[in-house]
Amino acid sequence: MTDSVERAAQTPDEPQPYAELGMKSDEYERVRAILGRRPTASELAIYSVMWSEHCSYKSSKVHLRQFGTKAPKSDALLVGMGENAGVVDIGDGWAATFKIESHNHPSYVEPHQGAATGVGGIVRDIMSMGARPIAVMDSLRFGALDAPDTRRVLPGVVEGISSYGNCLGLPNIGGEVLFDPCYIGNPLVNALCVGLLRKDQIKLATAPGPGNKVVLFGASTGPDGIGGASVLASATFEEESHAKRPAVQVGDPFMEKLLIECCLELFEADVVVGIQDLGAAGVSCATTELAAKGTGGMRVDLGLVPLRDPSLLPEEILMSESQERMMAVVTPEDIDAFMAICARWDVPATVIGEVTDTGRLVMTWKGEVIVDIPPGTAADEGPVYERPYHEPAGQSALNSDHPARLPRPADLRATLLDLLGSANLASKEWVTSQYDRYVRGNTVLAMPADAGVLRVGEVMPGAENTDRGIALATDGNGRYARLDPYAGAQLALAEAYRNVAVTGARPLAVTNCLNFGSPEDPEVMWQFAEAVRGLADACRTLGVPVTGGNVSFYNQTGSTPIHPTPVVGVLGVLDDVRRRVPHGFTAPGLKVVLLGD
Amino acid sequence: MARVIVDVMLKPEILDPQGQAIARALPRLGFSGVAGVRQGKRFEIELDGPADEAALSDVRKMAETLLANTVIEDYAVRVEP
Amino acid sequence: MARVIVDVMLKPEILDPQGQAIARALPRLGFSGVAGVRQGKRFEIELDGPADEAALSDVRKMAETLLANTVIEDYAVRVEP
Amino acid sequence: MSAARVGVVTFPGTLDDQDAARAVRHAGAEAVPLWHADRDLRGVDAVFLPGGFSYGDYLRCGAISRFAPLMEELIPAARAGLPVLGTCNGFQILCEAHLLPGALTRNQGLHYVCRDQRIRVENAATAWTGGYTSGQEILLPIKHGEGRYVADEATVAALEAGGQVVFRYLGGNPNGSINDIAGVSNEAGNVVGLMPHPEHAVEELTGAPSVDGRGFFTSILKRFVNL
Ligand SMILES: Nc1ncnc2c1ncn2[C@@H]1O[C@H](COP(=O)(O)OP(=O)(O)O)[C@@H](O)[C@H]1O
Repeated sequence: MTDSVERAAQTPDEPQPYAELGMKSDEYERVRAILGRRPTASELAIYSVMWSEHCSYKSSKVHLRQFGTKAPKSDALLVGMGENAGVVDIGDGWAATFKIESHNHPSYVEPHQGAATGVGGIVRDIMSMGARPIAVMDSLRFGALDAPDTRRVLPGVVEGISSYGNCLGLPNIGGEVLFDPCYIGNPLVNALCVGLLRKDQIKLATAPGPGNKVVLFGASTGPDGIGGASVLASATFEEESHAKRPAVQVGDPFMEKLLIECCLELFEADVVVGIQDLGAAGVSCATTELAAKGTGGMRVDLGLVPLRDPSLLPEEILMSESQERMMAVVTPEDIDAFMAICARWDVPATVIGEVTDTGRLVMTWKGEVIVDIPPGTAADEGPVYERPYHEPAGQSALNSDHPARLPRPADLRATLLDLLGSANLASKEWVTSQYDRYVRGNTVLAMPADAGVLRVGEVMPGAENTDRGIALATDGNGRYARLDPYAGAQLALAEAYRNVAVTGARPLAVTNCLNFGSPEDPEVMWQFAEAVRGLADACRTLGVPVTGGNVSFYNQTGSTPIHPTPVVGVLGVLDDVRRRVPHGFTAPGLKVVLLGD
Repeated sequence: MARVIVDVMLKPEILDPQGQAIARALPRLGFSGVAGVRQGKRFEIELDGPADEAALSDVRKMAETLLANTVIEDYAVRVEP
Repeated sequence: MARVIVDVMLKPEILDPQGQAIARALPRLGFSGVAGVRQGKRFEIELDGPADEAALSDVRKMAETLLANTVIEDYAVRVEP
Repeated sequence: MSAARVGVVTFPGTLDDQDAARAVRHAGAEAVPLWHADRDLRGVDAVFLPGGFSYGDYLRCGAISRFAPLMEELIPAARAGLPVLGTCNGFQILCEAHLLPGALTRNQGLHYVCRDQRIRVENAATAWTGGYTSGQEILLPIKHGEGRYVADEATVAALEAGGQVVFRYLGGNPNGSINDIAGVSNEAGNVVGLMPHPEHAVEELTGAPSVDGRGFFTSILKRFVNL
């Protein structure tokens, strides 16, 4: 029996599995207060994913605000934090959009697919800004190289990034590979994508204009990554078959490549009013966010969503994390043109609803209303926590422990060889040679350079008017951040900033991925607060704004968190890319100069 | 010497992009009447000795730990007749 | 609805690096008694109708032209019991 | 004289079409986009099948693409002498379409490999190698996971004897290819396939640290100018 709004009103006391879905009882009570009744199973699905740490940033929000309040004045910033990705003006009418995101936990469970879908997700974020994705980078951290689980995780992660990114035709222009025992059981897989777009063609995730059509396009919806939804299904339906749903998502890079080309043609034809990718919270996220930022209302018939598995229930459809899907808002006049472009690229597309001016997100299933909520309450008005924090016990002891205490090595030669042979200093070519760094023919610098550099002028038609290039680097050092998260985050920024600057580029903007333990641990929360404060202060000092990023909490094994690991990406611009400075000594007889102290 | 076959297929609920791509191509190539295609792996294991219970139990362990990724795949072991 | 299986294996004279890599890994993982491993593909084809002679002849054509590259691969078609 | 027109084919999942077109233009020819679903070669003088992952490389690289409507036009035209070049995925498609002998299989090392590779031009008499000299060594990037060329013994012997081995890897075989074969041609020499990517070695600024790929495009132009 469908848990309709009508039924919910009639059965106010029916127990609901909110705790199993990760909701606290006061959060659940707030949902009841918002709706004036108990939520339906589908509404509970929406609120539980939208108010999760992952989607709502409820523990980090109060700190992340500093990136805005302390942000330096920047004429280059076109779209700041809060959208799918930040956008910066790179001159001559062109803009770059870039963002880094984590896929840590999925990559531990299933390294190949976890890393692959991590790349897929960040690429769709960039597409949803109206841009052509033009390159990717990956910042990786594993446990000790010789640990047995690293043998499982490392090759799988690299293969996943390689197979997905290569198949999309996105050059991989840089990244990091680091090893530290603290990441055993919690590998970090942070993927970055950069895209290019005309400055006046930025697309936003918004659904304005009553009567406009809501189109779901790309892959069909299957039971991917809805392990959590099974508690809903079994609570409402006591159905065995729904009790075991896979938590693993499998990527289809070929479908994503078609989606990229399809979206670019859609943008070119100017038939898209608003667009959003389907990320972690799938249809729940896309519908609530599009509706909340638009006219405020939307009507969706969930029964129209194309399914890979016809047995899916509405709440499972809402929570499904199936990959390679996008949602667009299209005017009725443009819908035929929209569909024709999708057909040309073999991309399935279905109208599943309409924009309204009711201020409500209403969803139906087999003729019954199963969702009727004010979308903003799910998308923007989630809980915000001021989590308690304090300096970890032993932090000052750690800091007062000085390397001078260590025994001096007797044999310098052996020490040097040890260093050269150590996993963190050795060549990363085993990894980088699995990535295509040349595809699309615009790679000016990549491995082994300190930053990746791309030519802009031939990235897409019309860009011939510019000689510019963009440079990108990511850096982070968990050991420094463990000693001092404030300074550690600043060092990460400084390193990425330098790596961009040495190519001859002017650093313009920052993205970041903050990988930490549990926010419910006050010591971790302190590390987080300090790292954010440090990064925000350093950004102000260097004059580069944070344009976006991602927070990944709960990276811990038992109660042992990873080192706090802020990973910082910096994007810079070269006015004339032909004047880039290559890496290394390029000719004999040149003078070598050391700068700085 | 005996031969044991291990078939490894993606679990039914897991997306099989390859199988889907093949299924989508078939009508264009003039093949109709196919409702779905799934693609998996087939391993032929040549044993030094006979395929007795001990050997089969070894192969099963091999399938479980190495040949299949049981997070997303199922496997079946059988002796080649 | 019937299910037809198509097994595709590299011809014996063609090097199979995937099978070799597995065979090499086995002793390290504590498996002995394996003389060789070859890795191939297995396709499960769901038919709309029954697996009659006409349908099987279609599947054979599909295997010959699409599922296998007969320059390097052999195939076998059989009906799932 | 109007410029030679070189068709550049795009399949779903083709990646290097833009680079291929750029390389054609740099050489002074006109790049004509050809779409997999059109049964139309648009009167081009030569065709370039670029690299990528057509149809995701699902099933086997090139296996699905070779059935494209465009291929129904291309196959007979190539048999009749139209110059056709396939690089990487394009090479795989030409083998699947039986325009070239043999097949390309999984790299022996089992990994995708992207690196700058030295190659020797073994036969400078094909439609696409006239700008080189036989025995010339060039540097081109390779980037593939399934580039190990295989064929039965008789075929390989015939290829070697007939000068159909057009390119050979030097300084380490990256994929286990038989006889270090990097590229082959058909008997007539108008159809050439190779795993390395000449289109990524035509500019000083970008791609591989070499411009050795230019010869492919000047070769085909020279041929038309000389006709
Ligand atoms: N995971 C990765 N993905 C892509 N490129 C990488 C990755 N790891 C390292 N690289 C690239 O390999 C080169 C060498 O990296 P690394 O040894 O970390 O150098 P450095 O110590 O100078 O940062 C750099 O160009 C870097 O961008």
